[in-house]
Amino acid sequence: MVLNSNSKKARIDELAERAAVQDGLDGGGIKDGEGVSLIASAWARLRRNPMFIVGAIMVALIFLVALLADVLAPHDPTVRYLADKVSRANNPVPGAEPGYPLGADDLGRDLLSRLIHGSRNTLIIAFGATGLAFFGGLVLGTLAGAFGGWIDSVVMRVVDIMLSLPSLLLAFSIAALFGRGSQTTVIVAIGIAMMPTFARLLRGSMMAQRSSDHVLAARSLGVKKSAIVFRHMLPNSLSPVLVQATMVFATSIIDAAALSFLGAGNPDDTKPEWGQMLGLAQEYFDTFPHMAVYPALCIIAAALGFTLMGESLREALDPKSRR
Amino acid sequence: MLRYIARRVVQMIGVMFALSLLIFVWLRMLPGGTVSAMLGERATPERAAQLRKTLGLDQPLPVQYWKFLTNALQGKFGVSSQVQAGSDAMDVFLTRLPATMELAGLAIVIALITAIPLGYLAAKRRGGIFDALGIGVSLVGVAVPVFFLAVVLKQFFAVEWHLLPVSGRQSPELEATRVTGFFIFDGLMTREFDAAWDAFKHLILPAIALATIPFAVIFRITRAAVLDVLDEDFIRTAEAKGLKPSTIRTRHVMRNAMLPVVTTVGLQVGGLLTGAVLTETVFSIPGLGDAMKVGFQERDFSVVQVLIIMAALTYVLVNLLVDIAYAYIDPRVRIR
Amino acid sequence: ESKREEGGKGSESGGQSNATMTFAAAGAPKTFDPFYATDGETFRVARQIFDGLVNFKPGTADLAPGLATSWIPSKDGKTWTFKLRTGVKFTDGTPFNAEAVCKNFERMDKQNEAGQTAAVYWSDNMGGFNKSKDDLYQGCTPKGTDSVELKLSRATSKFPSLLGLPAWSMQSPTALDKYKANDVKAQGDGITQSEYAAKYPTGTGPFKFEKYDVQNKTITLVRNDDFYGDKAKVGKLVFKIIPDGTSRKQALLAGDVDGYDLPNPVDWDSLKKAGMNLEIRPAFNILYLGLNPTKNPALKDLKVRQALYHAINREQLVKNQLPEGATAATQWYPKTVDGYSDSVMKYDYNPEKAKQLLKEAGQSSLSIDLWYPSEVTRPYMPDPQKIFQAIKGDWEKAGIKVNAVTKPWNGGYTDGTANGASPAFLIGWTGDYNTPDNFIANFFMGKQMGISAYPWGAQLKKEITDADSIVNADQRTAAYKKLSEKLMKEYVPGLPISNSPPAIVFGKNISGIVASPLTSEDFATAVKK
Amino acid sequence: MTITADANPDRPAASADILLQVRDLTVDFGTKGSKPFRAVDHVSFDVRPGQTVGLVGESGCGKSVTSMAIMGLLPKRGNKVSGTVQFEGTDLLSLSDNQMRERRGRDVAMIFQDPLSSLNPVVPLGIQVTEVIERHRGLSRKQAMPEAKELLDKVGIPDPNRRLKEYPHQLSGGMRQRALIAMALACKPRLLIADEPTTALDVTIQAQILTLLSELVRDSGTALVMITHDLGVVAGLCDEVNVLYGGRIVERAARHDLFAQPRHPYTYGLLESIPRLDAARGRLNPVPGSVADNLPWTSACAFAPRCSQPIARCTEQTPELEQIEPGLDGDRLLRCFNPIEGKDRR
Amino acid sequence: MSTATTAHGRSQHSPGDDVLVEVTGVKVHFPIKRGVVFDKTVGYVYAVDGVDLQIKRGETYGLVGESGCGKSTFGRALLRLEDLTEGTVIFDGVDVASLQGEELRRKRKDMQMVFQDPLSSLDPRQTVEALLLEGMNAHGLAKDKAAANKRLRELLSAVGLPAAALKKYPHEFSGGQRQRIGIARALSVDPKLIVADEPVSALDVSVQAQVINLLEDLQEEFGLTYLVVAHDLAVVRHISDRIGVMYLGSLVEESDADDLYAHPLHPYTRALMSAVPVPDPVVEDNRERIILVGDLPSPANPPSGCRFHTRCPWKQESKCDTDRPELRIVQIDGVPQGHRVACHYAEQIASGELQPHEVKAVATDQTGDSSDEAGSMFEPEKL
Ligand SMILES: Nc1ncnc2c1ncn2[C@@H]1O[C@H](COP(=O)(O)OP(=O)(O)OP(=O)(O)O)[C@@H](O)[C@H]1O
Ligand SMILES: Nc1ncnc2c1ncn2[C@@H]1O[C@H](COP(=O)(O)OP(=O)(O)OP(=O)(O)O)[C@@H](O)[C@H]1O
Ligand SMILES: [Mg+2]
Ligand SMILES: [Mg+2]
Ligand code: NI
Repeated sequence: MVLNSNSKKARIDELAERAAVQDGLDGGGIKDGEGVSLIASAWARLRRNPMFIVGAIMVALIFLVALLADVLAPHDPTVRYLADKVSRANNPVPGAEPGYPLGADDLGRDLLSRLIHGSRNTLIIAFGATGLAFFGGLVLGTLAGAFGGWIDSVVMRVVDIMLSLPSLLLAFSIAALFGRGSQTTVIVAIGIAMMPTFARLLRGSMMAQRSSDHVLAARSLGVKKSAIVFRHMLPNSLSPVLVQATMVFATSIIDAAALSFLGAGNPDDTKPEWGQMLGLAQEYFDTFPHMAVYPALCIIAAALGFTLMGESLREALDPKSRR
Repeated sequence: MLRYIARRVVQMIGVMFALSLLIFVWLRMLPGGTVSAMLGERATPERAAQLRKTLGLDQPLPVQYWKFLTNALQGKFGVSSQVQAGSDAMDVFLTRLPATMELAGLAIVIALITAIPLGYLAAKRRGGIFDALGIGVSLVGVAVPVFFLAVVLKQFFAVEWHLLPVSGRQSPELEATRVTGFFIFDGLMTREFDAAWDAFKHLILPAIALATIPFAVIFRITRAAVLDVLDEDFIRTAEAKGLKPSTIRTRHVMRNAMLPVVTTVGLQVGGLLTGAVLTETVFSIPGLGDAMKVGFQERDFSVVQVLIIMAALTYVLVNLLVDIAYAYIDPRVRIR
Repeated sequence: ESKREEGGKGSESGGQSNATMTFAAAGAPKTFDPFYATDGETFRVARQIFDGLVNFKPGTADLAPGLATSWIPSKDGKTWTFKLRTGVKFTDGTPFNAEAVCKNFERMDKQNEAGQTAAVYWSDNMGGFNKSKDDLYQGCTPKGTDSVELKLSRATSKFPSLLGLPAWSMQSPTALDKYKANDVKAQGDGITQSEYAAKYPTGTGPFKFEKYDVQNKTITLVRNDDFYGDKAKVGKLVFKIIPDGTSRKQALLAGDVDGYDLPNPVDWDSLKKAGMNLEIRPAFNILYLGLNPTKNPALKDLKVRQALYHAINREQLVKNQLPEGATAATQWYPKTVDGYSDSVMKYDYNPEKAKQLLKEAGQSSLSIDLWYPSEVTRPYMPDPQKIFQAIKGDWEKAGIKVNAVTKPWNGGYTDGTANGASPAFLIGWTGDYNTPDNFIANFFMGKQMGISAYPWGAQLKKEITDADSIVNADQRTAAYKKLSEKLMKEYVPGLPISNSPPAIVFGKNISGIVASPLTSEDFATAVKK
Repeated sequence: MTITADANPDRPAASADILLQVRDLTVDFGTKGSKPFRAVDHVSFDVRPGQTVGLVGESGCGKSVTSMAIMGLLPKRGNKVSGTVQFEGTDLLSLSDNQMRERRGRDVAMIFQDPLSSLNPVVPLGIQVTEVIERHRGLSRKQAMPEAKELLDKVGIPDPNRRLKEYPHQLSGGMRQRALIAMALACKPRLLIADEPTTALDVTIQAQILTLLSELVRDSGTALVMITHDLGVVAGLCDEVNVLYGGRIVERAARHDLFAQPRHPYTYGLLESIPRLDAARGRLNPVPGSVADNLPWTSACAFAPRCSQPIARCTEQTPELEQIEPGLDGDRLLRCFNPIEGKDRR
Repeated sequence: MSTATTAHGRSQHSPGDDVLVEVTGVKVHFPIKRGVVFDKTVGYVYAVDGVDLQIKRGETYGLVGESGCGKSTFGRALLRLEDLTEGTVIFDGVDVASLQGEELRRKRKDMQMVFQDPLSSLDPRQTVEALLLEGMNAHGLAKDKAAANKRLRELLSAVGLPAAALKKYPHEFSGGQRQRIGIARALSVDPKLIVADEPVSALDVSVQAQVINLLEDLQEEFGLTYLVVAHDLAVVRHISDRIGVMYLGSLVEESDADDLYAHPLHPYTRALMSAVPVPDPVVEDNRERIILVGDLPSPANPPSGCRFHTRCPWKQESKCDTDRPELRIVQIDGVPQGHRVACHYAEQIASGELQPHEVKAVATDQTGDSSDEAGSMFEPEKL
């Protein structure tokens, strides 16, 4: 077909191809010492990119908070310390008081501690979903990209169908499929919804690799097919997928929030998570906006951090930007 | 070209068929369902069984699917049980389509008219103020959850400052005449300009909220595309011909930069639908997103089924249109 | 140019105005034929366009004359004679008379299969269709033009309160016929309604149905100028559907709408402060914790059930999680219901006692699955998750291990509880009319609570039926009081938790609406300034 | 076919018969931030009406940058251009953007290496040809169309009417290059700069294009600056040849002189590197190393590390471009301390 | 280098008469697929359309022709990197065309390839060491670490790179150096035949000469046989013993390198020769040019009869557009044996009996010639 067949696919493939095509820095004389790999040189560029630094600091902070949540949080996020103060009728959300700088939620649990512990569960969801999507996509994409033929057709048709559904709707219906929401269902729902993009992206760049000269060279050397796939095609196809993964990190946090907002999130609030906190704070949007604003700000910060990292990574890995 | 369209249509039918089967089976695997949604607290096992039998839900899945398929081929897609109880699911889709189209249409227009010029300026003056502004807005657009933004916009513009209406599509007091269901269009057509204006005011906030993600994407793509095109040899040729900057911008830069942008606009359809679910919820707009959400929550499977299939179909169709538009702009793909 | 009429203008006479009142509804009515409806949104609209034979006194659940001015039962309580109001016409001009009443009843009773499943209220309360053996209704005979005789298969306390429900509204027989109101079909996943139900509901009420604008989600009613009673004070009544709770509130505050139902209890305070007219209705509902010993045999022991009850700090729960005016429940129906007893056994919050009782029952390490629904709010249960959290915390303090089970309301919760799959669960009920039967018969006659597993199971069912069929009202009330005491002392089949008052709120410039415990407000009395 | 014997760059400026006079053209890249890089270093040369001047050198020696600097096509930022480019007495470098736009395509035209990427893929050929006529000659598109047709005809594109409606991808490589030439000649410019116009083409097509170019130049009297890395092309086409290395001109001579007696070791090395079709020659004698090895010109001869006969001075001092004894066809210039002597290659 | 003093680097290692590669009737057609539901083959790109040739052991065979005439495809087909539509390739007594799977993989040890673009043919993520070891490992040549190390050093010195290069990545080298790495990789498995596809086209003249010399030296040292594919006739003439001229998928002329220049018989060869610029103004000024009109026709729709008749200045009324000429040995005075040409009128043209005439250019349509379209039009080759 001459026309770019389905455009979403085409676009993904194009990105994949673009990222897969490598061009180099012109090297001068051969100096002694270890060589600088592409990753190393990309890293060198990254390190100087303010966008990346800002993103990385934001992300690092969130990770730190998540790791040290037990130490940092002043209280247990599940204990209803201020339960006595809660009155749905005239004081549904207890305000700040000594020891509880942000006040409590509507069950009397310390809001600050919940936000701090929220970072952990938010990251778990983001990691879980992205990881699932990444590995699922990796397997599908590798299958399709490495073997081609009917395996490719079958895998890609399935991926196409999934792609033609809006991803949040897909996640929403997968979450609904489980009936009862939990952290796992949120992870699985978002993970599956994101999978086709990864699969397509990887397949696209694998395809570009497949007809590349260096793969042809390996073939002509008589290198085994599996070695070609795993040593040459896959590593060279990964960079767009990695960039995508960083981006999906951000979207999965937002999607988790959207799922909660739509009521398909994890209802178990003993594991606080920002999206869920934001979702559950819906009824307070106008009366106690802080209930929503704090988790929302956390989400925005996390999403922004990952997006910044992803964008700068894309720039660093995109051969076109190496001018 | 015709052959290409034919091929795509055939593919589309295949996809729709597979999708309908998939969704049918899938929805019926969901716990609970229409029956419990219809009965609520009044559900007793006997009554539920009775209802299930009446609705034919006690039959084996393949039989149900066959029935669904044969009915669907006759244009009957089942009856909505909750979203718009008693209506044919396709009617539900059709009555709600205009609202979503108006919303998504305005959103995409907002995104286009802001993102493309800004993207061009950002690329042209890389590192300049427009670049920073555009990148900033697009990053925020991606990082802020749509529904949160919607709520914030509403809180300020509608509730605090009373500049715009809080929710809905049109003030009922206006008693506007309905013709097509596109309220703005109807208002203009019947010369009820106040009604059109009112409908437009209702759309502003949701459309802005919905436009953020397409804005971010289109801005980024435009910027990258313009950067790419500016690097192309033919731009140098055009410069060497001494052409006016305006000619170069429109004929040479933007024409080529539009190619990836056009594709991207097609890709935004899915995102817009997703966003519509959220914004329609926040703004209580009776559109497809709202129907989708209610359909899922209340297990109105006929409606969900039709909506998902139509969403996929819309997606595929829009992308087919995009491809045709693409072919229109880019002669290289116009062959055959 | 359009032919729209200009709203808001026109003469103002006799307290009437042509003003439009806009009320925000949380959802779309499922139908406009109340006979087939179960949802409050339909009933609210139906209230305004239809009347029943009997009516309720504004602000109470007590009976009042409706289209019938008086009624008397026969001795055995199986035949009821209704004296009809004269000179009443349906809005399509059809006269309201004995013939019309009987046509209505015959139409209700004669249902095809789909109709039978759709007419939930009828089958719930009447027990059957087509004058079958189970059918409470056995016939209607006109006695002249202004009197009818209804025959029942047995005496029941439901009668005649039942007839005050919107489902038993009197509808124009002409319109019913013309637009094939009984033509209900099951198709795919849903039930298609007739043309009548979609476009031509015709009654005798203070308002006439004008149109339902699906695309703008608004229902428009206009004043019925031929109404037999006091004419509506507003010229037009618009229901604007705003599913999102926050949006309803914002719309009211912004003046886009004039009122809405069931404001979120957390907003009550701020609404009042903003000068809105918040009307708190008397509580006519109950939240209870159902128990099912077939799923957890430990529950068979009365001591265990009592221990569970003692372990719940209902006072705190009510304060923390329920709206202003909510009370801890002491028995299975709210105070307003005839048959409420003041001398039932009280279970104060006492974790020590609970532990003691459990120890006595040999269940010191009791572990129980507690179900609660997600994706739902109910007037009696504004936030199930939080109520669950509260109970769970309380029980844990008494050394009971609680396993949370949550399912979406429509995604397995109601199914599961109805089928008796849950050992302990949160659920509740809003009364339809003022009889204890409307509550307890619903709770204890099905599988939900696994009553049959108790030695007194069959006896309880019989006691409920017996009390229901007592014809004399005073005797009946006494019997229910006794039954209520017994339920709380000897049986304790489940744990009544609370009664929450639902509220309704109107804008500053709206007055004259009397809040009804049955949530059946009459908007005809509303005055808009 | 040399028009004048006088090729001295130190001649008084803007003498009447000089069309283009480039003096000390210098282009620095990376003015801020990254490491500064001098791509073109004090390049001076003249072009007379009707003359064909060649610029040859290996990749990266600054040929394209020179031509772009003359045309004012270098990006606005990230570089610094100094020196003068007098075209018919006006210094092109001192013109404003708009004034330069007026001249480009009208007085000075340019054609590029890759004919496919140099044409806008989404605009029909006709418009791409007429737009330059519209711009500089004030004709409407309708009036310009017949001219465009004639132009295409002139450059040897068969069936021009059809081609005008077609898009670049529908044309073959040779045809695209012809179309580019047609556009360049549309306003009868007095100077045409051709930056490797045949590198992307096959030999048979290259021959077609070169023949066409030389005919057109001869017929119209347009001067031509021919940029190429192919000494063969230069040998057949140019009156005067400048050899560039590392951004500087290292040798200039009339073409017969240059090929008969290359004096700079670089020129000589290049000629020795090229396998020749017409003679079975001995083993090739390539210039060792690659361009990337070069030193800056500031304190030494940049070619010294690759030179076949360097002397001590080469790494201590920068050689100047100096006039040496006239060759067969006129003056010649050389930048070398130790030129090749007495190697007549004929 | 040891042979640098000899007057001429080529062919002192006089090739024996023993044939290493025998190619008969090789065709490679790429299907053009299209269809509404299922892809049907609606035509073919006749990339290689019937090539017969022999390459003797130790000799360098040069293949020239214009872009798109099928040179690369033929080169790849020879190495079985492309599936043959028809024909046989006997390599060292074995029919490579019929080999499959593991057998074919082992056979690859003996035949290697050097690519045009030195960078894209090197995996950017692998060090030079890994790149070189890969082939050795695949064929069990790197038995132990020490031996492998020694071999790596040998290889590097053979192509003139320092040992420090081992730990570097391809992008850290200059173009010429990369090409050397590519050559070292080909050498790493000790092949008998190396197919070099445009090995110097991407390089600067000076570097090009270095690589040409290197190739010649290596041939000397390792007794290699080359098939050099190029479009630059001068380069081919310089390094080849025998030259085949390709036009639109098939050979039109084949002879010894010197003989081809002395006696070009095919009109296409003549035109080609006359088009190559020579860096000598005297020669250039006096050359008689045969300028061909028009462009190479599309290989998807090749002309009937003689493929060249659409552009041939000697085209005759009869035969040319109907009969496809065979590649045949001609009997012409002064033309040595073994000079083959595919032209009906080769003798008459050589004798001057036929004179060239004007040719009217026919517009050829360029559809499907840009590589990205080819990419989407055709399924990429299988692994
Ligand atoms: N925009 C730029 N920024 C930085 N350096 C540049 C830029 N353009 C060219 N250069 C550098 O200037 C030098 C000369 O480049 P130029 O393009 O003139 O070479 P050339 O002689 O035309 O080579 P080629 O034969 O490859 O076209 C090169 O080293 C190149 O890397
Ligand atoms: N995989 C493929 N599928 C379809 N057509 C192909 C494929 N590879 C090459 N072709 C076509 O076969 C013809 C010959 O291609 P080939 O690459 O062999 O030419 P070439 O002589 O090497 O040209 P160049 O000098 O440009 O490298 C071309 O028209 C090309 O488009
Ligand atoms: Mg250049
Ligand atoms: Mg090739
Ligand atoms: Ni040699």
